Parts: sequence; C-alpha cells; structure tokens
Amino acid sequence: MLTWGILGQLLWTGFAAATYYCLFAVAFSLVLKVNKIWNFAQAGVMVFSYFALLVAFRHWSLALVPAIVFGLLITLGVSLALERYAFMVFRDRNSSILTLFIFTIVFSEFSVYLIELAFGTEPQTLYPSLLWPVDLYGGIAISHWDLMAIVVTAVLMLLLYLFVYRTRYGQYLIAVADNENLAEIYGISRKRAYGVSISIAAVLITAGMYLFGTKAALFPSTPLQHLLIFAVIATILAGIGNVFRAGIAAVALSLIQAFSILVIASKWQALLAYILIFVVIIFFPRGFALPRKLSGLVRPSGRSASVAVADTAGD
Amino acid sequence: MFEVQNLTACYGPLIAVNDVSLSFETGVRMGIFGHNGSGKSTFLKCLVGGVKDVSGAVVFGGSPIVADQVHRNVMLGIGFVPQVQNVFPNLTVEQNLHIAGSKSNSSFLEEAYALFPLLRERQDQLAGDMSGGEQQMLAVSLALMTRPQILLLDEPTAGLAPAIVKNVLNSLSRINSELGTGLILVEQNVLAALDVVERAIVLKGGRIVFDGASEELRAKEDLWAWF
Amino acid sequence: GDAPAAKKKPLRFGVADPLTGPAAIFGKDQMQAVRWAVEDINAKGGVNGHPLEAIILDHQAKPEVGIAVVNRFVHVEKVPVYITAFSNVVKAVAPIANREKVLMLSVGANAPAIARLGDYVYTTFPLADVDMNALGKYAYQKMGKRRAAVLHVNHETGRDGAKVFSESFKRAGGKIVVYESYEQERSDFTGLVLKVKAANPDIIHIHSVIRDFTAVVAQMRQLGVKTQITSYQTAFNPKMIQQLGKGAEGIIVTALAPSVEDNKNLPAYIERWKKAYKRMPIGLPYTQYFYDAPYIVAALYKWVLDKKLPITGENMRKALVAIKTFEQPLTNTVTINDDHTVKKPVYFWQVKGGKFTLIGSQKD
Amino acid sequence: MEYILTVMVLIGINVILATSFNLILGYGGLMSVAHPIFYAIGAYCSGLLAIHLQIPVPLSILIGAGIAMVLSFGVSLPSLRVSGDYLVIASIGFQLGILHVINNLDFTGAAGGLTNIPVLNEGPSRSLVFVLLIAVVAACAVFLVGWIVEGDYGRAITAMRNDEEAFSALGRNAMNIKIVLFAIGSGMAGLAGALYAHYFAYVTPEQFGIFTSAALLTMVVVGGAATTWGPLVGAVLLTTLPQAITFLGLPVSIMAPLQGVIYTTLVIFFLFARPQGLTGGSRGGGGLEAWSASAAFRARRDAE
Amino acid sequence: MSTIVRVENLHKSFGGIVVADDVNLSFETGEIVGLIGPNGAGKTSLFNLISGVIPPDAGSITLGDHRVDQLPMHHRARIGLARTWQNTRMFHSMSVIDNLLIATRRYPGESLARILFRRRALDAFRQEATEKAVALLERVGLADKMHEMAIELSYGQQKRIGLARALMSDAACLLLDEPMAGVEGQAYETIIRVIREEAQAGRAVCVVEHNISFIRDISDRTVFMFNGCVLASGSVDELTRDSQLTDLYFGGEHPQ
Ligand SMILES: Nc1ncnc2c1ncn2[C@@H]1O[C@H](COP(=O)(O)OP(=O)(O)OP(=O)(O)O)[C@@H](O)[C@H]1O
Ligand SMILES: Nc1ncnc2c1ncn2[C@@H]1O[C@H](COP(=O)(O)OP(=O)(O)OP(=O)(O)O)[C@@H](O)[C@H]1O
Ligand SMILES: [Mg+2]
Ligand SMILES: [Mg+2]
Repeated sequence: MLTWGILGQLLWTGFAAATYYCLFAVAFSLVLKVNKIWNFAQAGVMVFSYFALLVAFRHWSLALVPAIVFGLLITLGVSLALERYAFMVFRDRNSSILTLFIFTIVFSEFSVYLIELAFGTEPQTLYPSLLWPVDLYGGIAISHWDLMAIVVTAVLMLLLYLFVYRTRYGQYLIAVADNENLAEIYGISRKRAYGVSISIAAVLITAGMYLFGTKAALFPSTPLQHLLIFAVIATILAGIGNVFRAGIAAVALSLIQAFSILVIASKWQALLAYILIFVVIIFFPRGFALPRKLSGLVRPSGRSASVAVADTAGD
Repeated sequence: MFEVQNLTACYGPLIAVNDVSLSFETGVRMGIFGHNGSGKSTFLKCLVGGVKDVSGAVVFGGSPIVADQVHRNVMLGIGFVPQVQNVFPNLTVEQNLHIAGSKSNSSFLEEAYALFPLLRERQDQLAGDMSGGEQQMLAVSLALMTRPQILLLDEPTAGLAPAIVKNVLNSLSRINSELGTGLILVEQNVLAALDVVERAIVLKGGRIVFDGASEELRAKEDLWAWF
Repeated sequence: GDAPAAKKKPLRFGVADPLTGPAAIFGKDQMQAVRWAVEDINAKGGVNGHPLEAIILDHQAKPEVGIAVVNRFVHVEKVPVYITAFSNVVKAVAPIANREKVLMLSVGANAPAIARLGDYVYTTFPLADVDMNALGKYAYQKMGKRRAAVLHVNHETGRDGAKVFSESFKRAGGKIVVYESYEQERSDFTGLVLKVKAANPDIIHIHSVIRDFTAVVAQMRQLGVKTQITSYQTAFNPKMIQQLGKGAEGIIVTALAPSVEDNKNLPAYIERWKKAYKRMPIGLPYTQYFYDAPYIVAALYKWVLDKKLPITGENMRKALVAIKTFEQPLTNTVTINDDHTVKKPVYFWQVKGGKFTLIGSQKD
Repeated sequence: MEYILTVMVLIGINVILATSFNLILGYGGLMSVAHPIFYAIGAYCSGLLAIHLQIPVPLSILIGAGIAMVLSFGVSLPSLRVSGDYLVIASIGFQLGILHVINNLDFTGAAGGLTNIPVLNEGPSRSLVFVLLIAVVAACAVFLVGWIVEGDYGRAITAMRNDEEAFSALGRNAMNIKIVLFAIGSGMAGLAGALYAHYFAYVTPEQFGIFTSAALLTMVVVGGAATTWGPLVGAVLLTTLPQAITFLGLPVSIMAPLQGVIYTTLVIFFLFARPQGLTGGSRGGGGLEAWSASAAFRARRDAE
Repeated sequence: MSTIVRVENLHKSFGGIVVADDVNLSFETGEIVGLIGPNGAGKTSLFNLISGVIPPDAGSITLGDHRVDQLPMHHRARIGLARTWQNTRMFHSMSVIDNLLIATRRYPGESLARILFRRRALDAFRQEATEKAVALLERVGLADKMHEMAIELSYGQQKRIGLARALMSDAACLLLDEPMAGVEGQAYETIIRVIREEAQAGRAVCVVEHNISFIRDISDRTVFMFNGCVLASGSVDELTRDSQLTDLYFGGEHPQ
C-alpha cells in the first residue's frame, strides 16, 4: 500500500505544511536570542495579526497587498508596543524571568479573550473557501497553496539570513544578543536592536498567519494552545540561540510527525514529539548542535619548549 | 576635553562617587587609584553614562554625557574597557573585533593582532572559552578598534602575565603619543601604572583625596596612607 | 394571555451551554432556540399562569466550568431542574445532580455512557448508538459500501461516535480499513489523509468537530481523495458547505430531528431564523431539541403543580417518570425509556448543489 | 452556602498547589512547569485505585500522593542534567507526554475523563467537613514550606539557585536538594489532586494542561514568588476573582471573554504595579532574588 | 609533611588546545605552592581539573588517601578541597555573611531530617559558625560589609570575600586563583598573613598569581606552567635565573 507516490506526496505536502511552523519558530527563537525573552506573548501577537488580516480580507475585502500591509502594520504596532511598554519596563526593573514568563503568557490570554470579545469564538478562515487549485506532477498533487507557502518562506528566510550575516545591523543584533551592556559600549543601541528583532519577528508572524489562515480555520485560542508550543519545542531542539536551526527543527519535527503515521497510530503521534523533546533535552542538552569546530585551534604542547629547558631545580 | 562637575553617583542609599569635579584634556594620561570600593569603577562608568542614579554634569568635547545613553555617549569618541564582562563570550575572537569596529572601521584589526599576536591564533575561538588573561587582551583590543579619542580602562592588566602587562602598558603609551588618544587608567598595580601616566588621582570613599602629577604621588613616602 | 403569567411567581430552570469557546458556534443558536421557546410558552400563558424563566449560563464546554455553573444552579439559583449539553460536561456535573437530587436533562450530548450516569440524569436526545448504528447499517446496505475508513477527533463524542459507527458497519458485514484519531486544533492532516488514500476505502466516516472536519475534507479533496464522506449531526452546518465549496458535494450527514416533511412546525421555525438572522441555524437538529426542552420542563412543572407537590428535584423526576411520553413541537414524540434512553428516527442528508437534501431516513 | 463551600474547596486546593509549586520554582529556582501533572497523577492514581481496587478512599489519597512523589523523579532527574530554560521544556515534554497517555488510554476514561470516583465523605455537611479538612492540609502545606525554606536549609537552596557550580565546589550536594524539593513539592501536588478527585468525583485530562501551569505560575508570581504568604494570597485572590466576576451580571453571551479580559487585565496590572508580588517586600527584585532569612540579616532588619 | 594532593600524568585538551599535558604535581601539608605561567598556560584549568569542574582525559588525582578524579565536585570538596575563582562567583542574592556560612563544613542545618528533629543542637552550631565567619571577615578586613548583599560589593571586595569563603570549610587543600588581582595594594600584607596562617595550620595551599613579588614573598616553592606543561619548579629566584622561562613569562627582562 505504501507507494513512492505516497511517500513523495507526504514529503512535499508535509514540507509545505511545515512552512508556517518554521516561520513561527524562527520568530520565537530570534526574540529569545536578541531580546532574551521567552516571548509567549507571540501567541497574542499572532492572534492580533490574524484578525487584522481577517478584517482586511473579509470585512473590508481589500486586495492582497493592502490587506497584508494592513496586517503587518497592526502586527508591528502590537509587537513594538509590547517591547517598548512592557519588556523594556520589566528589563529596567530587573524583573525576574518568571515575571516576564507570566506576563507574556497572560498577555496572550488577554489577546485571545479580547479578540473573542470582538469577533466571537468561531473559527475563521481568511478566504471563504479552503480549496486551492491543484496541479498533478507525476502523480503528486501540488496545490498552489503549497507553492506559495514554500516560496514565501524561502524568500523570507533568505532575506533574514542576508540581513543577519551580511549587514551591519545584523551584526548589531548578534552583539546585543551576546552581551547587551558591552554592545552599548561599542555604540550599539540595545533598545534599537530589540526593536529591530521584534519587528522582524512581526514580519515572519504576519506571513505565517497568512499562510495558516489560507489553509485552515483559526480559533483565537489556536496560537496559544497549539502553534506556539511547537515553536518553543523547535527552538529548544535546535539549541537556544540558533535562530535558523530552529526553523529547520520546526520543519523536521513537522515532517517526523507527518511520516510517523505510517508506523504508529496517529493518536500516539503527539506523544512521539513529547518523548523526543524529553529525550533530546536530556541527552543533548545543547540541542542537536554539531560539536564546534576546534580544529583550527592548535597550539604546540609546552613539552616542545621544555626540551630545551634544563630542569632548573629539584623539589 | 572632559569636564566633570559635582558628579555624585548612588546605588540606592550608598553614595559611590561623591561630589567630584575635575577636568582634563583629551590627550591626557591619567591614573585613578584607590582602595577596593572607593568608587573607581563607578566613576569610570559615569564618564560614559553607565550609571543611572547620578547628579552633576559630565561634558565631553562640548557635548553632555547623558545618563543611561551609553551607546550615544561613546560615539563621541570614548572607548571603555569595563572591569568585568568585557568581551562577547559566545562570539569568536574575530567576530568580537569586527563588532567593536563596526561603528568606526575595521582597519584597525591588523594592528590589534599585531599588539596581541595570540589573538590572531585564536581568531576562531569563542571568547568565553579563553583564559582570564586572554579575555583581558581581547577586551583591550576591542576598545582600540573604535579608535577613540580617549580610552577608559578599568584594571586592564589584572590577570595578565608580567610580559603582557608591560606590553599592554607600552602599547598604550605608544598609542597615546602617536595618535594622541587620551588614557584614563584605573589600576591596583600602582607602581607600574605610574610609569605610564602623568597625572594621578586618588579616590577614597568616592571623593578625590589627591590630584596631581604622577611624580608627586610617587615621591610620597606615605604613598599608601593616601588610600 | 400574558398578563396573569407575569404576576405569578416565575418557574425557573437552568440551562448551561457553551456560549464562548470553540463550541459556542452551536451553543449560541441553541440558546436562541431556548429563549424563543420560553417566550412562546409564556405568550400562551405559561404554566398554570406562572411564567417560565430560563437562567442561561455559559460552561464553555469545559467540565470544570460546568461544575461551577451547575453548583450555582443548585446552590445559588436553587432550581429543581437544569438542562445541559456536551458529553464531557454532562459527565462531570452528573454527580452533583444525583447528590443534590436535582433533575438534570441532557440535550444534545450523545455519548452512550450518559444513559448510565445515575437516577437524576436523563437525556431527551437520542445517544450516539442511535444515529451511528443507523448510519453504519445504511452505508453498508443502502449505499453498498464495503471498506470504511474511520477518523475521529480525540474527545468524548468523537471516540464514542466513531466506535459505534464502526461496530455497526462491521456487524452489517463491512470492513474497517483505517481507524485513526487525532487531537483537536490540528491544522495539517497530510499524513492521515495519505494513509487513508493508501488504504483505498470506499467510504470515509469522519466524526469530528466542524473546524477539523472542513480542514480534513479540504485536504483530502486537494490530495485527490474523492471517496464518499459521511459524518454526523455537527456537520449539518451551512458554513461547512461554504468553506468546502465544490469539495462538500456528496457529503452525507445524519440528523436525529424530523425534517420538514415530518414536522408541521418546522417550516415556520426555519422562517423565524431566516427572518431574524438571515440564515439557517447552525446545527439545525440540535436547535430543534433545544427549542423543545423548555416544553418538557413546562410539562414537568405542570404535573407537579397540578399534584400540589412542593417544587423539588425529586418531584420533577417523579413527574418525568410518570409522564414518560412528550408530544413536542419540533421533534414530534419523545419517549423517555426506563433505561434513560430515547429512541428516534434517523434522517440522512446529503450535500447536493451546495444545499443539504434529505436522502432517506430510518425509523424503527 | 454550598456554593461558597465549593469555592473554598477550590481555594484550598489551589493554595496547596501554589505553595508547593513555589517551593520548587520560587525557592528552588527550578524552572519546571510540570507541576499540574503531579496534581493529575495524584488525582488519577487515587481515583483509579478507589474505583478498581476498592481501596478505602483515605488510603488511596495517600497512595496517590506517594505515587506523585515517586514520579517526581521524572523531572528531578533531568534537572540534574539541564537547568533553566532547558528544564522548562523538558518538564513541558514530561507533562504533555503523560497527559497525552492519560488522554488516550481507555481505563483512565481517555479524553472523556474519569467519572464516578467515590467521594471521601458523604452526609449533609459533607462540604463543610471537607473544607475544614482542606484548610488543615493547606495550613500544614504553607507551614511546612515556610519551615523548610527558612534558616539554614533555605540558605543552601538559595545558594544553589545562585551558582550551582560554586555551590558544589563548597562540598554541597545540589542533587540532593533538587530531588528533595521536587519530591516534597510534587507529593503535595499529588495530595491536592487526590483530594480534588474525591470531592468532585470527576477528573479530565484537560484540567491539567499547560493552562493550569500558567494559572499556578500566575498565582505564585502575582502573590510573590519565594515568599511564604505570597502563593497563599495569590491562590485565594486568583481563585475568587473569576468567581466574583461571574456575579457582575455581565451579558452571558460574552461573559467568558469579558471575564477573561477583566481577569488578565488585573493580573497584568498586578505585575506592573507590584513587581515583587503582592506580599513581596519593597526591596528591588523582591522575594525571588533576595535571600533574607538568615539570622544575621533578620537581626539587622529588626534593629533598623 | 605529608602529601595531600597528588596529580599524576594528568591530560586534558579542548580540541587542539592542550591545557594539561602529562602534569605531575603534589601539594604537601603546610606548604604554599605558587603556580605561575603566561596567560592561557592552563593554571585555572588545572584547578578546574583538581576540583572537578571539568573531567580529565587521562591521569589520576588523589586527595589524601582517596582517588578523586572520577568523583563529583561536592564529594571532593567534602574530602577536603576548597578553591576560589578567578572571577569571584558570589552567591549574589545573599548577604556576605551567608555567603560564608554556606561554606561551613558538614552543616547540620542543611539536612532536612536534622532540622526536623534536632533544632537545639542546630542553634548552637549556627552560633559557632557565625562567630567563625565574622572572625574570618575580620581577618580579610571586611567585617563591616557583613550584611551587604554580595552583588553590591566592588570587584576587589568580592575577591576577598571569596577567599574568606574558601577558608570557612577548613579544607586540607586550598586552591587560590589570582587572589590579588583587583585587590588593593593595602590588603597585600593582610592577604599574605592570612594565607601564611592557613598554611601554618597544616593546610596545603596553591596560589595562582601574576603578581610575581607576591609569589616570591609567599611561596615555599613555585611551579612554572607553560602551554599545559609543568616546565620547572623551584624558588622564584631559581626560576627567574632561567633565561628561557623569563623569556616566556617576563618578556626578556628579569624582574627587579
Ligand atoms: N572550555 C574551553 N574550550 C576551549 N578552550 C579552552 C576552554 N577552557 C580553557 N580553554 C583554553 O585553555 C587554555 C588554558 O586556559 P586557563 O584558563 O587554564 O589559563 P590560565 O593559565 O588560567 O590563564 P590566565 O592566567 O590568563 O587566567 C587557554 O588558552 C584557553 O583558551
Ligand atoms: N551594583 C551595585 N549596587 C550597589 N552597590 C554597588 C554596586 N556596585 C558597586 N557598589 C558599591 O559602590 C562602591 C564603589 O564600587 P566600585 O565598584 O566603584 O569600587 P572600585 O573602586 O572599582 O573597587 P575595586 O577596586 O574593588 O574594583 C562599593 O562600596 C560597592 O560596594
Ligand atoms: Mg572596580
Ligand atoms: Mg586563569
């Protein structure tokens, strides 16, 4: 019953379906790395982002570009406001990590309730219909959604990569991530860096929510209950601080889940993920990080020098 | 030109720097001495705006140093090596240097390597994995990368081997004479530092108790009594 | 007229249903039905001149909220009878009803276990064994299907419904080729769909909440699975057709409430919805039962008042056992069996041309 | 009256949970969020034992708590290898994993929950008796934790939290402390769970998920982490608040979100207005950061 | 004199960097050993290996009669090892005195069972420990800082507290990593005195320092490390006579 066609299909569709997880994981991981915040408020931002898009598409019937722009603006606004009026305040006060933890979670809950208040609790899709045109290539169904998702994600990841590693501002982010006080001493504004990273996250989130909402309906509570956990797990599996690897981990995790149905009952699929996290964390506490290259670092042993040194004195 | 007027810095109820007024030219070579807890590090931090709870004024080259705006203040041309946490621990040596130089220019990289050849060997090592003294070398090079008009160094030689100490102090005087970079040096190693500086300040309980030429301080029989 | 009804002491009863949360989409329309029913009863003079009053609270389809809400009914509002729905909540609050001797009517929850929850717990709604038994048999005998795939969401209703369907289908002679469950809130079903595709069934039964149902079907259709799909009463929902468009064509759902052909009041009821909200109610059959539930309460109150008994949960239960058979405006005859179950005909609807069309029924 | 008693039972349960959570999280600095799973284990084990093996309820409650205590190794062992952020996720994995198993096994009632759990006590004043019992247990929990963390043991806990390596280099065994903290805290949570199960007679997996973790965390932090009375205040306040909101007479159809908005807004307000928690002192960083229980420190504070 | 710590054939490397290459060393009771060497020679790493922060690749470490190289850190400390850190490492949210009390040996108050049943005895012990801690703080000249939070002290003060903390445990062997770095010149005599007293009390002391006159003043024997190897050992003057060593360490010139 298992044919290559089905495996190929699983790989392709699973890959496409992993794209928004990838975006969310990278956004989460980036904010964790630079702003040093376990930003569970991301779920709240995701909700706002989604419903901004929803209003633009469904209520105002805007065209694609203005609708996305509107969604992005709202997402940016919420994100920056969070950074400026909440994270910064807690940071200045030297609040404990727990306080921030709670704040971010409660903020997400608050957003969910607020949106439920405004929009009701029904699941909503961005377009009235969930069906996309499908083309068949060699027995593999390729929906236009898949193509769009993969292209959007790939482009965004590429841009982010270029930004981080090829621009000066990317370097600033890296510096602030590592030691924000020292970065200030080298003229880098940490506040600006925090703003930039949370804005990048906002872009990724908007894209991710658009992809999600064109594939399935969203309850206001879905980001908090489901999407975010996934991003957190991917972040950890990749090892904290490996932003791009978090994206890869998200894709891998999602694919593993998709494929695992071929061997285990689907009701145990989620368990597989949990066991995986538990085991990975305990046996590879730094994530699936490759051992760092130390090959470049060689120095002669002091023994070579000692040959020439006469034994100066006895004990 | 640094002008400090009635500077007072507090940590809660504790007054760490108490009503200090002082001024010096950009090209100065000055040492700040004092016993542990006398407020040296705090004073240095105030010069870049790194302490929040301050009163009084600090002006550098006509521009005020604003508290809690370190990144702006340093762009006026100040280099600062803090006493602790003075490297980016999870970045490689090379990345450290690039970041330090990114706001000015990275051309000083070669000179930094020439000053501490070890750093070139360790280009790819994570700064946090290096020994205490190696980190100290890196920290000094980082500050040099910005090509500042004035360099504030908080115990730059602590933990360095004697050979390196000499090397660092010599290079600092060279940089001062060749480029006109000012030096403000906090040191416990008073005698070695007095060789480099021309003006000395002694802090006690946050106040200035001595301000004069370094020779004058050296000449004092009761050097330690000043502390 | 209503004048006397307003003066006498109101007869109160509790209704708990999800008004927020993922299940609220059903709860809201169900509560509207209850409000209309109470209005209609009171407009006709209430019960012996007493107005009926429904205290409606939200349990969010969450057991712990349900417990708090029912505690409030019993201890703060002191009602002798309350109505609730959703299997997990029904199970959670049943012990309170038994302990406090307050009559509890379950409307719409369909886990077969509900029949065995205790003396004070009754359902006015047929449980899953009724419609899923019928559907299993119908699929095999009338539709000629032989190989079924069964998918269900992992919650009370999903598990029970899927189980009853597959047992009935097997009993009829069919074969279950895939039997899988998944967690709520999932968005990607690729693996599941492909597994079903590989097994090549000739019918797929999906027992799931409406959001998951549309997502699964959408992904099936896009991955080229064109097989006949069946589901149960929650999929009896115009939104589902809207989101699936052409993909919805041919889907068969069950309904436990009579259709327009069998019930003379129904057309007017539907008109009322169209007038008030310009749409059909979501989960029409459920709302029929909910509209009728206050009529049962009214009948119980009337029995107790006529016998001049004190208004207690115990007496309400006595009334229910004594009356047994109720003639209902929208669901015809409802008979509460001694074993706490209700038997009703099952109706099958199919999506044709973007609309639900009755294709058959099974009455026995 | 009965209604109020039920709310009081919930308050008591939450006080036990928050207090024990505070021991692990606030004092121990062990960032595990898996506390509700021990609550679940206590509830399920005790309930299942009473249902299937007809074990007398008081005994099954104790066994349930004991099992939770033993299973706390599931989190304390990882905590020996990883800490901080990693522990958070390991514990989430542990929590959701076990919950997922419960959610899919038939004999636990799966997603539908475990029904018909025998209750601890019957009779007309059942709730009153139960409230008294819970109050006693909660008081014991608060005092036990307060007593563990004051004085020398507490100082060792704080030192471990500050710098585990330096702590070990002084000859102190961090492992022991972690295992003890988790065992005691989880045992208390298990007890709370068992008591819950035998009062409400019904438990379902969804009661023990990540949202419960968040709710407990909120109680601890809003009340004041690493303080004795903080979790108690937090639990009382945050349990009664939602109940009180239901009596505001809000329109039913938007009650839950509105209630949620009010509740979360209040929590956020507390976080901003009282960063050290409601009971935390005025000292920066609050109870969580400062260790202030040493005899010497107290002497000075009293002198001032 | 008897040997307290014996290190034999110790190897350790990080990738290409060898931090211990066949190191053989021993510390005797009552002896103060100075450990010098250029930056990155492996001095701190040697301390880390002995105290158990990092595991060795090969070789053995014995402490008294115990082979300790596979034991966890706290075990070694209990057998009788105390160390300071190059970068202070205070318990930052505790007061200075509590920082010291934590280091008390076999503190009964840190066993739950004992707290439960023997509170009286505990109080007596606590009293004694507190007195000892205060006395130590006086010896390092920081008694007036007793109740400050450790994090609020200046760097040099923290270093001295670190020294006092290491002395609390009465360990048989003391490893001091740059105790003078950042410490004011005035405290020089104090610290020398304190370390001498400890050695006289029968402890083995090993001091890493770059302040060569300090090492000359204090040590009975000096060990020179370079790139992970022990190159020489003897008195400071003997070592400085060797031109190659001075090249490596002092950059050509002989000190003073
Ligand atoms: N974890 C590690 N990973 C890689 N290299 C390391 C690590 N720890 C130490 N090293 C390297 O090992 C060498 C020895 O370091 P160590 O800290 O022991 O030096 P040290 O003798 O104490 O020097 P200093 O006097 O500067 O403190 C250094 O070159 C350092 O870069
Ligand atoms: N973050 C802080 N919070 C509270 N008090 C502080 C803080 N940092 C320093 N202090 C106090 O301020 C005073 C001055 O400290 P500072 O670090 O400036 O001294 P220093 O002269 O640099 O000493 P050292 O030679 O030891 O480095 C000290 O008494 C110290 O305890
Ligand atoms: Mg200082
Ligand atoms: Mg060192």
